[in-house]
Amino acid sequence: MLYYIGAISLILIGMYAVLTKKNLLKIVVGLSIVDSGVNLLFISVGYVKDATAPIFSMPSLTADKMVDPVPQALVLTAIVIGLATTAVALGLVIRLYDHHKTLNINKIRQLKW
Amino acid sequence: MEFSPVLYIAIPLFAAFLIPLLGKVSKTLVKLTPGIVFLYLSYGSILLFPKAMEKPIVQVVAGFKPPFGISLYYGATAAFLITMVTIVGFVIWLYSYKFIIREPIEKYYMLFMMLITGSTGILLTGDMFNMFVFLEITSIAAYSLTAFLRDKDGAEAAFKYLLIGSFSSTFYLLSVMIIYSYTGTLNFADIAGKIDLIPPMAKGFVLVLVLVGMGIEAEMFPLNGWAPDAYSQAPSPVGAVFGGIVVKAGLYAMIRIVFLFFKTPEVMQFLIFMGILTLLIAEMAAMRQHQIKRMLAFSSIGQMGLVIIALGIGTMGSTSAALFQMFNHALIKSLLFFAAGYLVFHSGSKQIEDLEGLGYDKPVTSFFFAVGALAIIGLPPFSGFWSKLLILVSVAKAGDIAILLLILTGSVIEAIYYLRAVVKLYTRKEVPDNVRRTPISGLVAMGILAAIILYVGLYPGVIEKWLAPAANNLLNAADYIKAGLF
Amino acid sequence: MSWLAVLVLVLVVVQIIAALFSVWQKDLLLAALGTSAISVVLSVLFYLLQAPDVALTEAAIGVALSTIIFVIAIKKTDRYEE
Amino acid sequence: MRKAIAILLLAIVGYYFINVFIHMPFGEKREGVGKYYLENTVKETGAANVVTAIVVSYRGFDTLGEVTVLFLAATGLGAILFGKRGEKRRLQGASVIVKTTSMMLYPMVVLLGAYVFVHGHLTPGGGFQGGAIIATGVLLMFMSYRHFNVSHNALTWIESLAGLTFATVGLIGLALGTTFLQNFLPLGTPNDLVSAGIIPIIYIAVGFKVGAELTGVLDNMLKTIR
Repeated sequence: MLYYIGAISLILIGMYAVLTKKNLLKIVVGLSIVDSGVNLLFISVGYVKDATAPIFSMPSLTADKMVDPVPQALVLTAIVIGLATTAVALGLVIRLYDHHKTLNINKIRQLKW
Repeated sequence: MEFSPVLYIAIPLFAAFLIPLLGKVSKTLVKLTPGIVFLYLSYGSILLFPKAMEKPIVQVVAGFKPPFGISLYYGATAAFLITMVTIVGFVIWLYSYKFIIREPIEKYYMLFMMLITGSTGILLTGDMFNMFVFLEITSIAAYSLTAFLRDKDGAEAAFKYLLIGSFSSTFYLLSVMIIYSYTGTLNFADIAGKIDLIPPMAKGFVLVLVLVGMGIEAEMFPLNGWAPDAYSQAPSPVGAVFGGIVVKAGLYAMIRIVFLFFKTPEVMQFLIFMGILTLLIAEMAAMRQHQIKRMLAFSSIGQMGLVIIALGIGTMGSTSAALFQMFNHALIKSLLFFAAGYLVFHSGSKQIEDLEGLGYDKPVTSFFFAVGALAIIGLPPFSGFWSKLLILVSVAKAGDIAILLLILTGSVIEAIYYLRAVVKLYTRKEVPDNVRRTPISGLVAMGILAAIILYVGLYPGVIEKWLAPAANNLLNAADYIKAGLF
Repeated sequence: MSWLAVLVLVLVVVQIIAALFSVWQKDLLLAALGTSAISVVLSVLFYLLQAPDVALTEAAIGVALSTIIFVIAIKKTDRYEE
Repeated sequence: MRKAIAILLLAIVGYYFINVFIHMPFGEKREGVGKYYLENTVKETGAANVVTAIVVSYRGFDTLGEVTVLFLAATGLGAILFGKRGEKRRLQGASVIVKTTSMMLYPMVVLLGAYVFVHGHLTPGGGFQGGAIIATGVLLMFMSYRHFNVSHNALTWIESLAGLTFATVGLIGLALGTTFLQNFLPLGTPNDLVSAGIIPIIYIAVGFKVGAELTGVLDNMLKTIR
């Protein structure tokens, strides 16, 4: 239960940063916090009490005493995708800084937001 | 080797991996590759299309039966839309051939190929998380293409798109998670059978998450803030990519999920309501635009609103009309973007005002623009006429006069601003001699589109006969479940 | 309450504090380090949730790479938020 | 004003979140595909690590997409930052101690990364983690040596060839008359290094590709002139 609360708080804090912050890099930081929160939430959904990791490294491990492997596989993918999005976002931030010499959203707005 | 639906995803991807190596040999090879890819995919469409119309082809990946492995569902609707994507993709490639002259050309085609991979993936996949992956591929390619010109506004539009797009994918991922946690499966058909395991509260939340997540890609009001900037700041062929491919894939994903999991009268009413809002607000906004590409972008949002209304009515007739409209819109909007791209290039300005007199200076390009404008308004003898007529008829049959009037209002506004632009184009005015010519590949691309638009307008039967199976496939959830789980 | 539950509680609280810190910190470099701290805690939490694969990924990608690209981006732009 | 709206919006979202998740069972066993994977992975794929089996085999298509996303990020960054590359780097290299340490650590880090992706089907970790570790090793060299350069040509070749390997392995399955990404190699004994059919091949390709792509991303960002 605690995990859920932690994860949801992370998501909300991240979204707050994205919605209110004026600094481009801060917004990207917010996005990555949201990502972390979603990943944590997903892994906690797959957790099973008193179970082991889903790896048959020893013969004594049995399938009915393992956590759900699917969320782990999905989160693995999601983490990598999050990194890709962050990288592209930062590239765009560098481009924007190059043009405007500032990271402040209010000073950048040429197009209507 | 038989042509299998997975090749729609694998071949463009293969090409994207191959292009950097080809780039070491020659630039011409790089430029030709996407064309070959599209020709091959069209050949595949010719083979598979009739089969899919009779019976959906379900293809497993990695040899595990669904729901354990990922399966691809190539049903009638997907076949219809993928054929559309191949046609539009091919002409966009043809147009880009001479239009994209800025380096890095290789990267442009790589991004383009991966965007095609992502869109066909969204259309084909039968797995909810897999759809997320393809959604991300499509969006990241779209962000990068938006900023391809590397100017101030392009980067800004791309960043804005990225922000909204990240929210979209986060929401979608959350919905996948909630669905998985209750049903224990990710396959669409399997979920649809177990959807009642989800308690009502969570189900409502999932619905909202999906509508918001996919509504952003499908340009539904009020989530379409990214569209006008992205369309107008990206290179013109990319504008056509958005209008013709990305948005259609997003809308298909949203409708597929809603029709499979949440098809209740209230949800359909809500879709109609959102569609009307999208249509009217976008058309009103388009009226006020001074930049031609922004006008086209808002018109595109409006058209999506029209499609959403038709889908929301949810009868057989209205759904097939909506699919027809999607097809027509993809072709016509691409034509308009192509023509507008060169008109902007020739006049050196994005403003509608500055188009004055170009109709005499650049007759062929302007003629194509006019054809597109008349077609999208819905005048005969162009294809847009039939789809709009079908939508109006189906709305009238559903007996909702208010919606009918609202759609007509939207269409009238649309007609006004398109005709205004066309009239501007043909206002006689001395323009300074312009030596720049529209290259032949661009003209051929526009010619192909115009020919298809006219041909379908004269013989709507060629498309119409495929609409019934496609609409049936979209509406009939029970068949989907049966085919998807075999 | 077992010691494990206490540990989880502490980690979650640390994580939330780190998140708040990176959101309100005016020095972007420190904010980036804050996200790195979130990832470290996250990686431990993944381990506690019996997901060693994900923990390893988060450690390699979240802690190291993503922080580094943030730092590079900060170096190429401004360090302080106005 | 903006803050007030944001807080209001988040309060609504948060309310729904909590309402949904308060009823979600935590730590309970669940029926579904997860159970099937746990019971059948070793039999069907020969991999001891179930997560790896899911990532590479059952949901191998996702992984292909994931690799594509990274490739896309590298390509997109290249396109966005094109023309901003320069050779202007830090004026001063790191101290001798740092340099020597990184020189000694570098091969070890790369080896560790290779170990992680070669053993992906047996132990925690795999192509993504291994590739990320290798990229960190390269970063170490970037940081300590002013003139350390990765060959762009080599990166392109590695990226493309690894991607083509993945796609080709998939297409071989199709060509043999089965399905895309179908295993066509013997499964071997679980927990052996050479086991689990095509999983190690794919994960090694992924490892190379991810390593090259992340290095490319770092290189692109580092060499951008301000």
